[in-house]
Amino acid sequence: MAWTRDDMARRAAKELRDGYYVNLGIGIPTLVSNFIPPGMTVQLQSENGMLGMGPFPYEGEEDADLINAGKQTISELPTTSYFSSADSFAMIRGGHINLSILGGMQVSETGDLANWTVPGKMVKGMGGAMDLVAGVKRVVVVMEHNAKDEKKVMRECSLPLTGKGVVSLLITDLAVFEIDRQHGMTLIELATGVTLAEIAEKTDARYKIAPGLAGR
Amino acid sequence: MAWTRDDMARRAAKELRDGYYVNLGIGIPTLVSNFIPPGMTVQLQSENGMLGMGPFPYEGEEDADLINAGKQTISELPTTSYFSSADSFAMIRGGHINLSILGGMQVSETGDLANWTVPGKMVKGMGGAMDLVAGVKRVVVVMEHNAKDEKKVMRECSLPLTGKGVVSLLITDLAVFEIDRQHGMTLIELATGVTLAEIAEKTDARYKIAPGLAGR
Amino acid sequence: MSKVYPTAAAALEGLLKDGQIILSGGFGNCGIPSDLIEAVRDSGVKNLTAVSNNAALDGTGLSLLLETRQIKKMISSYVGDCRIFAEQYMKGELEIEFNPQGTLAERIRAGGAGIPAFFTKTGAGTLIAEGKEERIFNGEAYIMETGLVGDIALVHAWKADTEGNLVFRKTARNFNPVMATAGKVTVVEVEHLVEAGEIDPDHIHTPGIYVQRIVHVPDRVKLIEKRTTRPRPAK
Amino acid sequence: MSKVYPTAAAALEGLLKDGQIILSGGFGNCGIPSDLIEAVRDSGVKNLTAVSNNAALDGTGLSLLLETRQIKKMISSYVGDCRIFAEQYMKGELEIEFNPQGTLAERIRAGGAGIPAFFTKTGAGTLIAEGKEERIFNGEAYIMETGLVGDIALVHAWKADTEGNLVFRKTARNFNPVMATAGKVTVVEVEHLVEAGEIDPDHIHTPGIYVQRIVHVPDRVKLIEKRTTRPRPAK
Repeated sequence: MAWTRDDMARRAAKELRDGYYVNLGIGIPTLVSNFIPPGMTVQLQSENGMLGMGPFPYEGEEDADLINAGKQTISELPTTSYFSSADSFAMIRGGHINLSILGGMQVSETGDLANWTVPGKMVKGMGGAMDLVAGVKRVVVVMEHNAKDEKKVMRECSLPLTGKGVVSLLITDLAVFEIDRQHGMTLIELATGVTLAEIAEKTDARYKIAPGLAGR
Repeated sequence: MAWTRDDMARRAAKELRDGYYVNLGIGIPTLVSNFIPPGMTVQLQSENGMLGMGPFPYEGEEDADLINAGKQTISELPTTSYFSSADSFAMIRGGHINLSILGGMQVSETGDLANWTVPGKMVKGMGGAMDLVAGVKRVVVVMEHNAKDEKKVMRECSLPLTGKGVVSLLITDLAVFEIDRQHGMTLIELATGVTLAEIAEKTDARYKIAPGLAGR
Repeated sequence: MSKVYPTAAAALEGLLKDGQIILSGGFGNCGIPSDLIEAVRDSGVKNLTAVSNNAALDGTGLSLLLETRQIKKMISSYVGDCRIFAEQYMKGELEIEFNPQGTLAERIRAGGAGIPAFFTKTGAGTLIAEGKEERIFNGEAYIMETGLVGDIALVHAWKADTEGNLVFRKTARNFNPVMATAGKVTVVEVEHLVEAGEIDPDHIHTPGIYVQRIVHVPDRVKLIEKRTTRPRPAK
Repeated sequence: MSKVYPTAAAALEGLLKDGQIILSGGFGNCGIPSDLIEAVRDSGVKNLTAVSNNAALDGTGLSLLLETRQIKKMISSYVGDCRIFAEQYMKGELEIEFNPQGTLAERIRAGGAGIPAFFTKTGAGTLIAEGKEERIFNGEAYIMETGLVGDIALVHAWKADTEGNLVFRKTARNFNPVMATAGKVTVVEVEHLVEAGEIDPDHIHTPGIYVQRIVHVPDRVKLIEKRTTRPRPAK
């Protein structure tokens, strides 16, 4: 019983803390905003120049001057501020964002992330992803554990890197891994009904198993 | 008949052009704003974070939040904008200011300027002078030709430098010199009644004499 | 000496030359200098290097200059939304230099601020680092990136006064202020043009020193790339 | 989690330690975080490194911490107006590192923006260049300067909302916004405190992400260092 996209987003939301400033990538990470615990204040950053990103606008209230980094129309909040792209990435590069939750194509056991290009396919560009993984204090990657029959949790990424040694936590549809530059990768949670054997089979990376999980 | 301080400021004002953005140093350079030709628009920059610096305020209208780089109370104009110190020096360093007119202690024949410290005396700091001479497109220095019996227009400055090869024009109470990094120093004007012999006697630097002045 | 020109074409007159580096503000279709780009197209100038975060959607923004093959090279962070871009790039007709978005923004900021080079962690250990100086600071790897300036910067602002002081609106600010600082000549199209003194000087985003020419474009329809909404709650 | 604290002392509680690097906004006496500096004085913390453009006038601003000998080193661009500074410096009791004003501002901006080092023309060929890497770009000499961060940044703003979004007033802005970006913890005193949503988000100078603690100081009398005026024209 692998986790659904919502399950993965719900799990990622557990990484939020009150008062955090957070940047969410496109795809499953965007869903995380649906699972912010009640009473917790989290400000979302959009790297095109906004802090305090609100939900999609009501129909008829779309504003061409108010979009997120995914180019979708969004809305303002009472906490909102706007700034330039240079100021936005000064904020990101300077380590002021507490948490970034991003999608991934491959993650390595040393925390390398590949998520921007596949050789031979049309290169679309890395956008702000390289800046986010290099600058944000804690980077959480949310992705499918495998793509068809290809492994994605790797000893070493085969795809071009977005960042080297940047991922702190990996959430897949099957499991959660902590990654520490010194101590490597540790499997810390399993999706309901997923076994250690299944993870072992579907994972190229080497990892320790957290004490609570042994024997499952 | 050496030039007065006002004469020197009036001469420096001839370097202004319509539409220029200008930074004026403390002392004689400040007086230049009294000689902006009618009909010419010049915006003054104050490096503590203001463009479009106005005159001193009317009595009773002083505002503690509105001062120039000399810490004097000043006033706003319709063209005024405010910005941070980082943005102010980005503007200066980036070459966006057309002209800076500064005081000097020594100027060399290669355009070196010394104007911030004298060994053995209390060091007050260079403030923004090093940034201005390094960043502004055209630097004009206005100073007395000699201090008592000491020469100030030098082959090489003996005082610690503010900038190397940065001065384009030197206006003293006796004469005006153009300085070109490739072609060196040229005497281009004499104050009324001042002779070539007097300049030769009072100047350590080597200089050419502009054609129109020969024989005076 | 007025900075205000009657049309976008007039505002660009005498500035454009083949082979120039053109900086353009905007993010996707948001805050792009549409009228100025159309005037560049109509000028016929070619072999341009365009520096812009994106190429906008087909039929809008810089993609207009791709259609007419006036651009030989782009420096961008993401071009995934533009079909004509993909076509020309895959055929080898267009050169592209990808910069991480924050590196692109900072390179232009540095260019405008007189900083020829700086170090950043972004891209260290990736393809982006190839051929660049790497250096360790406090035990972490950084790469050296260089400042970037343009011959002309094209900017879209919400409001300007006649001095050229600019105010941007919401996320249409994006790359516009930084582009304005890094053009040898900066030309701005504005939705609202007012007299000097009508904008509170504490609300100005870009001081007039960065703006050489202004054109008033009051009637432009702004495009939305992805119209996303939520239903109104029942009353 | 509220960012608002009842007093300057409360806003600094638990943050101060001997030997810290303290960044302080202000230019001369303009826009200095007076109440916060007094609270630092009252805390008795010592061996501080203070980073501030000036030391303010005697009896005000950082000179208060010189009087009590809580500062062992200053990084500044100009200190010519402060007698107690001169005294301690001449006696060798105070260490000083002079930075050109723009280099100081940019070092702090770089610190806040994750840039460990950058090149600048300022100071090339002068005493300031000694011991620094020099490099030629486009035929001109530049020197490498490093980013600068502080343990605590003290900031004075005109207005804040409860989210910590800040607005500065006129030339009291000066070093304040850049200091706010470069403190591991940034504490702000504000003349006017409003609810989130009461400041137009396009008018915000410093986004709340840079502000951890706020104290409302509505009644401070602001000092003028050089009161210069002109006579009113006769009617």
